[in-house]
Amino acid sequence: MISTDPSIWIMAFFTIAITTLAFRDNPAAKFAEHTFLAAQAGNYVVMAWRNINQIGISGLTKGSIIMLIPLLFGVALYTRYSKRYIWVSRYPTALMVGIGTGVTVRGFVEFQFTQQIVDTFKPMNSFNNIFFVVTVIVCLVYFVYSLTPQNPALAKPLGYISTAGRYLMMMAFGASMANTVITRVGQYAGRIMFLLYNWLGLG
Amino acid sequence: MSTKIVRRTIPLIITFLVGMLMIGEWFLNIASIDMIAESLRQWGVLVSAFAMGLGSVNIVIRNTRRIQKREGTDWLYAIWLLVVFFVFIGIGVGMGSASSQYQYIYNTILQPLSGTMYPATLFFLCSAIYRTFRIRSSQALLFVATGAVILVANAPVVAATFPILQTTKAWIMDVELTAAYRAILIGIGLGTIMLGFRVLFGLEQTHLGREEGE
Amino acid sequence: MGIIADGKIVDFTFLILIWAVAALYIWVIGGDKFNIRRMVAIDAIEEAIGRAVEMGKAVIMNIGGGGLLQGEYAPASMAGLTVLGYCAGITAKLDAELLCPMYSSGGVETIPVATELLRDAYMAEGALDRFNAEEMIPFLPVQASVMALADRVKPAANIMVGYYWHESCIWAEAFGRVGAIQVGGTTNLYQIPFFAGACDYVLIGEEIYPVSAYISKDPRLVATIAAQDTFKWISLLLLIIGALMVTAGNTWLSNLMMK
Amino acid sequence: MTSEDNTIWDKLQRIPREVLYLLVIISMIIPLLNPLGLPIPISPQTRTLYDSLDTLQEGDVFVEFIDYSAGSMSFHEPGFIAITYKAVQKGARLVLLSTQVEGPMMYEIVINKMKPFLDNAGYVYGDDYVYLGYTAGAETALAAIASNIRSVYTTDQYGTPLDDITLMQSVNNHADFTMLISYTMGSPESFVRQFNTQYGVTTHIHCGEMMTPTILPFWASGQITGLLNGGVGAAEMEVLVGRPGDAVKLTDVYSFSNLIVFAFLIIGNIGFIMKKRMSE
Repeated sequence: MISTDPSIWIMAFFTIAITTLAFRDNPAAKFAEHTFLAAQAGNYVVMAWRNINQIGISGLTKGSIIMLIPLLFGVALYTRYSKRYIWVSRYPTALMVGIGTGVTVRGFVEFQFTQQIVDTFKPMNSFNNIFFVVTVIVCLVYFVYSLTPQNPALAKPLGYISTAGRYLMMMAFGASMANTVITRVGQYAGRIMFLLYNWLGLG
Repeated sequence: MSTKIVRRTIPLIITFLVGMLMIGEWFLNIASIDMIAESLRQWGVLVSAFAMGLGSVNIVIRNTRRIQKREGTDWLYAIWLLVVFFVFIGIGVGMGSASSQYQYIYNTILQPLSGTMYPATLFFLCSAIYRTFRIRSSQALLFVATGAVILVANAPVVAATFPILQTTKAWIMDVELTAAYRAILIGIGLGTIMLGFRVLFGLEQTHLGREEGE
Repeated sequence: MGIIADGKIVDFTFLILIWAVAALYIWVIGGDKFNIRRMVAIDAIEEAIGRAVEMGKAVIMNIGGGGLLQGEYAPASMAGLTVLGYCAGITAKLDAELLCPMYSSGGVETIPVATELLRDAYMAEGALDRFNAEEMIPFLPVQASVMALADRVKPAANIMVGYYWHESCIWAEAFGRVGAIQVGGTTNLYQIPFFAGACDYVLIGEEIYPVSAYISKDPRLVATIAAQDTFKWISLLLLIIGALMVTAGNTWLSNLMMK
Repeated sequence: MTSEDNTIWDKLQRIPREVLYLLVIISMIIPLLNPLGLPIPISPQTRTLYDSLDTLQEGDVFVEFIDYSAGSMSFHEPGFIAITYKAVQKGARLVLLSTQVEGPMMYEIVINKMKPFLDNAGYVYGDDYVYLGYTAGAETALAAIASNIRSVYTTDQYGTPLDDITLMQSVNNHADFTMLISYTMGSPESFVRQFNTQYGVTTHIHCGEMMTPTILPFWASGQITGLLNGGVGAAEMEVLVGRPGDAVKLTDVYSFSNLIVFAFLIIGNIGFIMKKRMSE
């Protein structure tokens, strides 16, 4: 049985309207698009407000005056809309970029460098292991931009290795692309399930 | 001169000190650094929460301007946009985001929209696959071939009949792809560490904007 | 318990070494001693803009949605902004029309920075009269709205460098459909495949970081790239030695590196 | 347009996109209305996750990050249900939180579906499971949670102070987490960096298939223990815990839709190659 719940109908309308955006631009899609933008921005503000309230304002009312500093920094972000005081927003930006860079960079050495290298120390006793180690080396050569030998006797073979690296990466990208198709199919199937089961009452 | 210190030098020093503190906390066993780092992170979370409103301010400014211009039917969309925006904020902040009213408007309005927006990329993907993923070179041949194998191997109808597809898929994913992506990851790792150096030591200042005649 | 946390001694040493080598190259040796290899995708940008001028069509430049405030994504956006400045320089010189669309969820904090970069580039070429922030930075409600823009403008070139999520596919398809030459680059690994498949030129992952050094030829930036490459050679060496040692049954190096 | 541009090969390259889109949609509708129920092979990545969940003990703290949005509900929700089902069977206590802005809503939807099961298992909110709500800050927030959960959360989602919640009295930082999983469509690496690399917490990831390639190198090196590969992995997990649900239905969809997309790839290229041959 087709649903009689008005909210299910609204949901179905929005689902179909956004899908038509892929076909061509139309007023229903434009309407849905604007609703999405507004609702998403609204949701952001609501969620952010909860955070500001929970950490900042409640901290302040509990007597930790120091919370005033990050609150002021947060407000200072908004000076970027003023031509004259845009420089004030550099302070919070500097803080965020400092924390962000520090938090990310500190983990990279172990996470994405030493541990990855150590795991590539494979015993070369099978085709797969040899292929694995060679692939890592060949692809890494592709990412060398400077400090390459100028001597043609060395530069030429290095060029071949670099090209081989590109070939191997293209293979990996093909697989990655197929994986994305699978994800998108899985995601969209969820919407079809909603339309079929909840809205049209089939299945 | 002094404006330059206030407007550029101090922010650069903040970035440097804060970044170094975060790095120090990770590698060193010094209790006082840990304490400062913890409050700094809390500040960071708080400022990120403020940053989430930046987009909204931009939206309000842009759409108010659209309403003032009154071009065609365009301004009607802008009015609707602002209405929805303020309804969400009104209910969400007024009644709380855990309230049933907010759940209701989320579930009927934002959930289907957000739930369709990203998945609908599927259609763009399909037409890109059909139109642009052409075998123009031997590199593209490899790209298309592995893509085709993974696609078919993930279709149980076919994969159940041809077990070799499963083995090929496992080899591509666990050996070829893992190795190639590992090389890219090591590259990005080194690149990011170096970019960290450039940002923390002030060689890269894009995030602060240009120097406006300081 | 030592002053350095357990299990992080080698990692800490590596970090210090990498940065020390960078400092050495910048302030002692000097970056002008190093060359960066040719990057086809960047050279293609000028050519693509040239073609756009001949055809009398616009150029699209986009920097993705990473924004500048989050550590993980900011590096890619900064690289994108560098390319934006570079493109603006060329379009100002060649008198081409440049559009840099932005969208709401895509780090609006980049808009003021992008505006400044554009103004600077046009001012440097003495073409400030052709600079109009409102028109050059159109604002899209959502990423998919680019379809309408692509159909209306029909640009001859589309350059995308930055941090991309699902929009990579939409943008590449939208502009591919109208026949634009496309250059794409991002550090978001799972979006590179679309750029690799749909763009004419692609910058794979980390390739977008040396771009600022490649374009500006700033010796300090070139030096940091050289430092990075030094450690790529070191890791290649480590990989070969380590794999050979493990094959011979010796795990000394792997044990050492986990310290 | 000359007659040369109108060969069958040209036509093969000029199928209108609307036709393609409709074909994809139809390929999804058919299997959803007529499920096939084909056998699902279990991948090693899912197997390690299942085995790791098996080691959970009564009273262990299992942290789950509900970091998906409505876009990936279709496979993250079945994954969450299957994994949580297993964890509850093992008697683990659940601490749920979000660093994705739509997380709180996703929690409400999924917990309503799980309510009968949780009640049956005698799980009480506050004693056996708790939801702390959303926090901004992405990776910075993760680092903060790892070192002190109270620096970002002072109350749970419904405003109860953390110290008044029985479960949270013994949970302060990474040392109290037995293992954690993130259901994410954003940046799975950041969880591994902040929890596993720094503190050695057992970390699992359930992400979309599209992200799996980027984190497979970390699974291979053991930095990620269990890796659930999107809808495919969620279906495997449902089979392993013996509760086939929505994700198993998805595998039928893959059977048809993947073949259709495969056909697009091949048809477009056949047209292109034959046309090139002809013009040579």
